[in-house]
Amino acid sequence: MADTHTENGELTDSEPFEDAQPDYLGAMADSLVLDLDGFEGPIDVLLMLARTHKVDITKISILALAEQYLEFIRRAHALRLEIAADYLVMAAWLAYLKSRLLLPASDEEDEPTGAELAARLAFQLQRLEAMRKASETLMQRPQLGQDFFARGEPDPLIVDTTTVFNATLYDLLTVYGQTRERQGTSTLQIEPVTLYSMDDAMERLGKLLGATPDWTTLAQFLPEEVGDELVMRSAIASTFAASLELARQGKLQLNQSQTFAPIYVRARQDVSDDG
Amino acid sequence: MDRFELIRLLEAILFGAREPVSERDLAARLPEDADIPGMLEDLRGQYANRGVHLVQVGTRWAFRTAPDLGPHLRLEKTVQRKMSRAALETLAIIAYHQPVTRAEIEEIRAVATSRGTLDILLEAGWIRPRGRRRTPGRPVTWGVSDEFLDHFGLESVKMLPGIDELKAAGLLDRRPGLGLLAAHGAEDEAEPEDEPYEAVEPDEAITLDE
Amino acid sequence: MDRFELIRLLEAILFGAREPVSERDLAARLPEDADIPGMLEDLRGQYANRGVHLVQVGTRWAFRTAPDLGPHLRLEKTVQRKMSRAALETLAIIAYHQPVTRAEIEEIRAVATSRGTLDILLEAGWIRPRGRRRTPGRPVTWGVSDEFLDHFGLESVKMLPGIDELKAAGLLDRRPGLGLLAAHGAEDEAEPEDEPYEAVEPDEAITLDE
Repeated sequence: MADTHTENGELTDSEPFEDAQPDYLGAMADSLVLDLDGFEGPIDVLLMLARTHKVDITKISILALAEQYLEFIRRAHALRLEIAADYLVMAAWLAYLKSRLLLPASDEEDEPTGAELAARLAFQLQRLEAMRKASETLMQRPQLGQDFFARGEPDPLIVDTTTVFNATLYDLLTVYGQTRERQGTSTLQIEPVTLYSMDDAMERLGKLLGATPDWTTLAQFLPEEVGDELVMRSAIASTFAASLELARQGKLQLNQSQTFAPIYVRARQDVSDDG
Repeated sequence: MDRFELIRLLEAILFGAREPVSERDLAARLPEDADIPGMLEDLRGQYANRGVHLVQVGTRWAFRTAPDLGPHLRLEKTVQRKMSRAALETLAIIAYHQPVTRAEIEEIRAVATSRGTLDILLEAGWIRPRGRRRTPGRPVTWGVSDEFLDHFGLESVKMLPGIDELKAAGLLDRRPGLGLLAAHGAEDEAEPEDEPYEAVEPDEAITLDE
Repeated sequence: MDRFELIRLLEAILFGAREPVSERDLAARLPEDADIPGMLEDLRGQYANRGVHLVQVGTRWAFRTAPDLGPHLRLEKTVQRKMSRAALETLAIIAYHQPVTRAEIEEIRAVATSRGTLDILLEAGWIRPRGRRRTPGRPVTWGVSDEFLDHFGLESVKMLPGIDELKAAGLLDRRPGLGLLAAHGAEDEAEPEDEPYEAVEPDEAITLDE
């Protein structure tokens, strides 16, 4: 190890682990690969590598970290393990970062420098690490219901509630009116229907038709004894409907010269007789 | 743990326990040689003039609010509540038909009256039992109370408008549907302006010759 | 009632309640001119070295057993659901960075937050929506609740362990990280319903209960 690393922990050898005996990093990388399911994405892996690498994350060498991550991805690749896309995105980004760190900074100032990118990554890692530590510290605190307790048997505070109903006279009267109306309809007697029915019309039309071989207006077939206008209208309607039904059955023929003209009716004759 | 610490522990246990704790249970949680009765007495003394007292409940111990503070711990609250339609209906029937029995109310409403409905009206103080009907079972009859008259601003139930007045005031709506048959037969309800046939049929289209 | 009696009353109200009581609720039960903050401080002082402490939880107050007695109490413990590491990390981020949006949490964790994570924290009653950020999509911002403070025995978020050091180190600054997840984040803020990341990070599978 010592010969592949400088004092500040950066890798100097381009192929540090490939053929050397497995060192702890190599072994770790393998176990990382196998346990990848246990990680929450590439940052988590980076954080893990950083922790193993140096205790103080604020002094971590980003370049060394990038190397290790890339090495880890290479190994996983060599083992033909499937690696999720975001791990590969991170690898690409780190490869880019590495090149920016190693190459002299260009003068085009539009893009962040390698050092700036490295600082961003360092910040991200430090911030996440800080939050992890914070969550651990939080959980180590005494907790309610575990280490300290609320009153076990509370004395309830008594609230005397006075209920005021807000109904108005209007509500009362409307409701009463509706109740009475409902009551009214519930005792309604439905009278037998006195309208002229379709059956009546069919019977009457059928009976009279035999006696009328010639065209006769439909009105002639209406019953005469009807006085009530409503019943009369129903007779018109049902007689007309009956004539249609009998025509459909082939028992009579209908003729109307134009809309609203009188309708003529006669018993069915042979087609040859009359077109 | 010294005596002071042990009393603190006792205090915490009694505070956090879900029910009064017996001296035996306390002994199980404290060192064997702890003078539990003596410490309980000390603790009781420390709370004697506070808002909370340490009291003995049978053979158990518990913290309880000081009895003299009871009245101050109550809070008066007024809640506005809307009366259900069922309750309003029942109330109206009682007002118009009093004295009326529950069975009669049900007959008018054509719905069984749940026990809660009369309870709510009683709770509101708007109805009162009037007496008993001299029929089998001697059912209680109900009437409205003075609070009812007060609340609705009525001098007496005789001031309640009758059905005809309600109708004139537009409080009774006409029933839709059943138009033809109801109007056709109902001679008693003379409504000349109504045209009962409108809905039957657009029968102009079938005009037979006339 | 003199001050002594009023403090007794405060004591009774707070001692008898399981949940922390707000100063407003206390005011509703005490005379209008009562110096509640001053009396609460007095009462806190009176209990400072006892087995039960008066503690402030955000804007509320409650009696709780002294934390140092925890190991000796052997009271019935509340069964607590173990939270995943992801949930605890998210909780810490919300506590230290609040108000914080979901996208910002994701930015800090550099992973998409699965739907269940915030749900679990909400169900525990530890987080609450604080408002909306005035950025496109008006994402909800999250913060911790009084229950969180109560649960961890914190008077306010200012008392979170190490928060001053973290602030001084700039680690609580709202600063973008690598932005590798930025594309997700932006999309995410618009929609509360769908969960576009399900496939990316099945972090239910990684729950590391210890």
